Amino acid sequence: MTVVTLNGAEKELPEGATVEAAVRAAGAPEHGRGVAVAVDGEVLPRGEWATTEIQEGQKVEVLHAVQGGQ
Amino acid sequence: MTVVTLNGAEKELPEGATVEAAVRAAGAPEHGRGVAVAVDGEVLPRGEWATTEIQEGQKVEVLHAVQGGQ
Amino acid sequence: MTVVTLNGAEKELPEGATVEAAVRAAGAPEHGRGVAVAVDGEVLPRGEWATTEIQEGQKVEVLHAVQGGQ
Amino acid sequence: MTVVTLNGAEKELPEGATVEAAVRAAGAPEHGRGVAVAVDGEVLPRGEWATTEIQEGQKVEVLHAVQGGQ
Amino acid sequence: MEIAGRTFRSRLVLGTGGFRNLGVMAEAARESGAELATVAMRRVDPTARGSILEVIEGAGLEVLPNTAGCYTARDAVTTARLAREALGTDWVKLEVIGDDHTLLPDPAELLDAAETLVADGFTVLPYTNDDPILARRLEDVGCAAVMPLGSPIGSGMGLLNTYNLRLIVERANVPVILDAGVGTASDAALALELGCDAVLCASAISRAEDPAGMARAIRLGVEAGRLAQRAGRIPKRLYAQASTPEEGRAEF
Amino acid sequence: MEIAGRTFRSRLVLGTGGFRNLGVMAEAARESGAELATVAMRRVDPTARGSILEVIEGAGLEVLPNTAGCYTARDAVTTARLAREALGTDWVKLEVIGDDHTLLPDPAELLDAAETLVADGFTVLPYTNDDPILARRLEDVGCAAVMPLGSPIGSGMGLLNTYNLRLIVERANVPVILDAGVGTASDAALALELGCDAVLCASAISRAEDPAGMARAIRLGVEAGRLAQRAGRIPKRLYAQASTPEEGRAEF
Amino acid sequence: MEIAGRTFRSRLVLGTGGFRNLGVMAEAARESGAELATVAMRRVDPTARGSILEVIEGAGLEVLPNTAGCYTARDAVTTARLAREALGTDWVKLEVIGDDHTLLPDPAELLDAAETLVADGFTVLPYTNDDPILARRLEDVGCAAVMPLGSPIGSGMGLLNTYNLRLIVERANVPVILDAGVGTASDAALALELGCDAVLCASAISRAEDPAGMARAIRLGVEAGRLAQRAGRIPKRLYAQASTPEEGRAEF
Amino acid sequence: MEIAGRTFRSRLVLGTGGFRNLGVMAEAARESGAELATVAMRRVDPTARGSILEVIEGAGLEVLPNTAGCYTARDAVTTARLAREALGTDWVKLEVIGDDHTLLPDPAELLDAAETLVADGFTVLPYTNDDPILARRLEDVGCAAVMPLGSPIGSGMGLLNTYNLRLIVERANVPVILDAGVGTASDAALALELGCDAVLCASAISRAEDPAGMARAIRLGVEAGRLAQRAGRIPKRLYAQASTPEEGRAEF
Repeated sequence: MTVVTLNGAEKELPEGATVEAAVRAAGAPEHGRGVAVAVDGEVLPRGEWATTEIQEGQKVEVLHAVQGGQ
Repeated sequence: MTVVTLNGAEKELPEGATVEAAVRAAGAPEHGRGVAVAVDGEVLPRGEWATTEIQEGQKVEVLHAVQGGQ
Repeated sequence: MTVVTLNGAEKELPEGATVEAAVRAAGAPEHGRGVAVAVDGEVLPRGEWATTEIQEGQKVEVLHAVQGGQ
Repeated sequence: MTVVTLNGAEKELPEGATVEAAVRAAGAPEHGRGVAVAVDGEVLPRGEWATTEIQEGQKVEVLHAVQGGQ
Repeated sequence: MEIAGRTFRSRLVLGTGGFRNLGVMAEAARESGAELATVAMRRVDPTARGSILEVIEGAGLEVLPNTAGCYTARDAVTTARLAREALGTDWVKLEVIGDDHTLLPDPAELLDAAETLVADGFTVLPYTNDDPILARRLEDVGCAAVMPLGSPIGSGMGLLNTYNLRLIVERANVPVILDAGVGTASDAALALELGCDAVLCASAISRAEDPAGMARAIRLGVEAGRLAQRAGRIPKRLYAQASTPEEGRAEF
Repeated sequence: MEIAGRTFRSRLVLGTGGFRNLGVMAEAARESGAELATVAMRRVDPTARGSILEVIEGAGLEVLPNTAGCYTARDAVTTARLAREALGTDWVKLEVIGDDHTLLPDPAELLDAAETLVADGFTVLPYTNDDPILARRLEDVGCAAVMPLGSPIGSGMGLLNTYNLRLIVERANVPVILDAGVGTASDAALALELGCDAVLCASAISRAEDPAGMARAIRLGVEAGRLAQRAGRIPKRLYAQASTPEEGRAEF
Repeated sequence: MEIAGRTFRSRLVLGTGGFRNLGVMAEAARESGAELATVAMRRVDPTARGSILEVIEGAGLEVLPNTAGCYTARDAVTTARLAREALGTDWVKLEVIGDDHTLLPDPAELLDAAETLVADGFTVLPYTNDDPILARRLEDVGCAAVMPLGSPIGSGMGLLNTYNLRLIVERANVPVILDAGVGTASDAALALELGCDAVLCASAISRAEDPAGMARAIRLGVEAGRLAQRAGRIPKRLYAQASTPEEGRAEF
Repeated sequence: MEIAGRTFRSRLVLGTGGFRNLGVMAEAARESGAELATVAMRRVDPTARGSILEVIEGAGLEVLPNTAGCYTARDAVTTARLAREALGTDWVKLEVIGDDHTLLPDPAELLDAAETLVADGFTVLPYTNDDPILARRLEDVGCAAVMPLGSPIGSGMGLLNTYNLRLIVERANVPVILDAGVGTASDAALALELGCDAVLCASAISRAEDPAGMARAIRLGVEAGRLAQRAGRIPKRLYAQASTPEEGRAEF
């Protein structure tokens, strides 16, 4: 298992899980429109989600747009 | 002749002139719409213009509406 | 007895009581400095207190200076 | 001769002139109280004026306190 | 808005003073959406061209005579009666001025004239200062509305004492029409937000570089202020209030 | 109004914070006439129902992401890049807050983040304080507009320092959008009268008793203020100026 | 300052309302440096302890009776006459209140009472609103000074309409004493800077946490404002003016 | 008042810019009661007569050098070091100006210069704008006080944004000295009432018609404001509060 910090919480993912899996695990809508991901503070383009494996201990932030502002 | 103060100026009118004559002399438009007359500080209803003779020395004010105000 | 309204309250005074008596009855300090009297809305000069009899039903106001104002 | 920029103006000083000479040349009061010097943007402590030779082309600023401020 | 039983769609009253000419006035009148336009009474001028009445009525507004230029109750009453005779209306915007430097109203003369005209059957709309007590007295003698000033006529200084205006609005049982002092659209909006029922503007429109444009601006300002007053504004707070949720903030 | 080469008909930008629900927001959005609506970036919430993007776009507005909640240039830059990735826009309303009590911007961090994002190809609209020097520096580093505050976010205190705002407007070569502090329609009108090109409102609308009504009120206030600014208001005068001719006054 | 031919060194008049007790009042009276202290007339209270007259005179001040609590000219006139009889002074601070909610003066009743009392030989100091016309009328009927308000009695809101106060000062030929509304020292200083000749304070001092301290503060504020008014302040400028010479700047 | 461990009796700091001559300055300095007077650093002027240092010290004040005229952190730091060398003090009033039109401070350069000078052992008193965040940052880097402006240097517009000044005072752990904008005594009093620890004045005194008189006026204003701040002013109330008892009113 790979343990990562997903949106601030410890999360176990299967060995070799991709960022795409992490996005799903975070509960993002299927089509995933309006969602973006940062791994260890770096933005990961959607095109690379499916091909990028998550490493043990990485910090994954899966964000989307909400009401807010100003 | 009858001498009156018409709109602030001395004016000679023929003996027995009526208020109507004074109004015309003041230069009010024929139909006289929007015009009113005060004789010695009292309003004279239009209906009485034709039948009211002006007396020597009376103060006649012939007013109409102009741009103004507030 | 003479019944008067003294500072807003019914008050019985002996027949022929003077304004001076009323002032005392109202509780004004002896020497009475800083006190003034109105009988039925008219100011009564101090000099006349002793010689003025109170009449039945009169309204007597005995005032003095207090903290106040502006 | 050594040519320097003294308080913004070209100035010729004798070969080997010291900063002290430059200060005098700038017109600072004898005792020189309340005066300070920067050579090429660096403050030169008073103690070193007498022993520091000016080099060709240096920018010497001799300042003192004036009315001002805020 | 209802005044003396009559309903008005517009909350802007147009003062006709200060326009360069009747053409400019007509255009501004149309842009303002106003239903009433003030006129003053002056001596007939034989040389005058064009009838202000036709222009005002042609633009679809009604005439509201005033007593501008009167310094005593007596003159104001006579002027109102002449206006009624000349224009066939018993509505009058009552002005009794205290001095020609500030054009501020004379409280005692104003109250006196208002009482006389009400007794004489007039619908009286008095131009008054921002004193809540005087406003109350004017209502007590039967005025159909009160017209407090924001600042002196033609000064364009806006609303100098919003506190007094609030008090007047709070206690009035007749419409409150802000009269005098409005300089621009935000002043008019503010007046309505304070609870005034309407605004009267003359110089702000007539002396603007573009009177028709300013007429439209103030018309919108009045509508904006009225809507805002009814929509229930947020309270003023000394400190900030986040409009974005803290929850769900990322940690990179 | 033109920002970064794009033309907008509306001079009101809607902040989406504080609405009770998306339905109320949608109605207010329509009434506001705005073309842009801000959104914040937060962690995906599996339980959330309804998509704000669909609601905003359904109401005919475009999404403008902000960096609300960021306290450092670094966080703001990362958030802006995530928003670009998520929403496919390189426009960002940049917020870098100095403290959570006043939500006032941190000048140095803001300037730093703006410079980085401009270099990274963003169209940067920074939320700034009312300091004319900082506004100038933000323009110098390439911001597409400056968004000074009138008063703190959500305070509804209106425009506290119109002098500084005038200075900012006077010297800006990019649009000036008043951001934060507007409490009601007259505040918005005043901002435009001062020369601001537009206004952004969130709490004033979203937290009003009737958000849709206030949205319409502020929309009209913005239009009124803009028209007034162009119509050339009268100068303020210390003394009254008669709007009625002295000449022709009667003597009774 | 001269009122009705009498010269005063102090430009602060003390209102005695609101003090916790006579001891606190006496201390504040001394700190204030005032020469006059108001008193009201009320029914004799047999239970009352301590004589306010002795306390005021003991502190070296003179008593100035007022007509506080009167709502009609008639009551005010009778009260003034009783005060004259009781205290042996024909000076009176005239108050005729229009309503007990705002305690604002009733213009018509006030003017009427002033006229009667002047005719009866009183030296009349009327508490009035900030209407320049009414102030002028009060002077015309023979008042020895006018006492306009800054804001309602006890409100501590300061000077709400400095424009009107300026007008009053500009045209008055009798002393102008700001009465009511002062909340703190800067309000008093501002009143004198506007050209008022003096200030009357009651609540600002009597209800402060430390009445004696505030009495001293307001006394200094009055002196500061008077000195500033005479020293000729700099004009307000829209732009900065360097206070340091450009000339002689170094280039490093 | 204590700054960097030194105690001052006076809460007024004198700026020496703008005086007609040293004699006028000396008289004003004595009347002001100030203990510190600013000086600027400029190129030696051989033609200059009279030594400002002797005049300031002769009047019993100490010299506080400033960095007036500097537009970059680098120039300000060099100027401060020259002042230390010339005057033997490591205190400096730090000014880094953003533009010569408003003379407003440049936030980033100011913060940078402050940090450098603190590290170099200076006691730094920075002239800053009224931004609470920048004031906090300046305190964080070790400034001994913060000197926010009320309005631009020499403008005499007083305190434009009392809200921001309150915030600065509320959160500062070092003395807050209001710098720039004071035009007259009431401005100074207000600054102290808001909680500022002191005020710096130059133009308000030096350019007044009577500088010595204004120096005394502002000195008293400062004392008045400080006393008032400590005496606990009454709260502002929307409605009047009678200062006279209802009880015991007569009925005639």
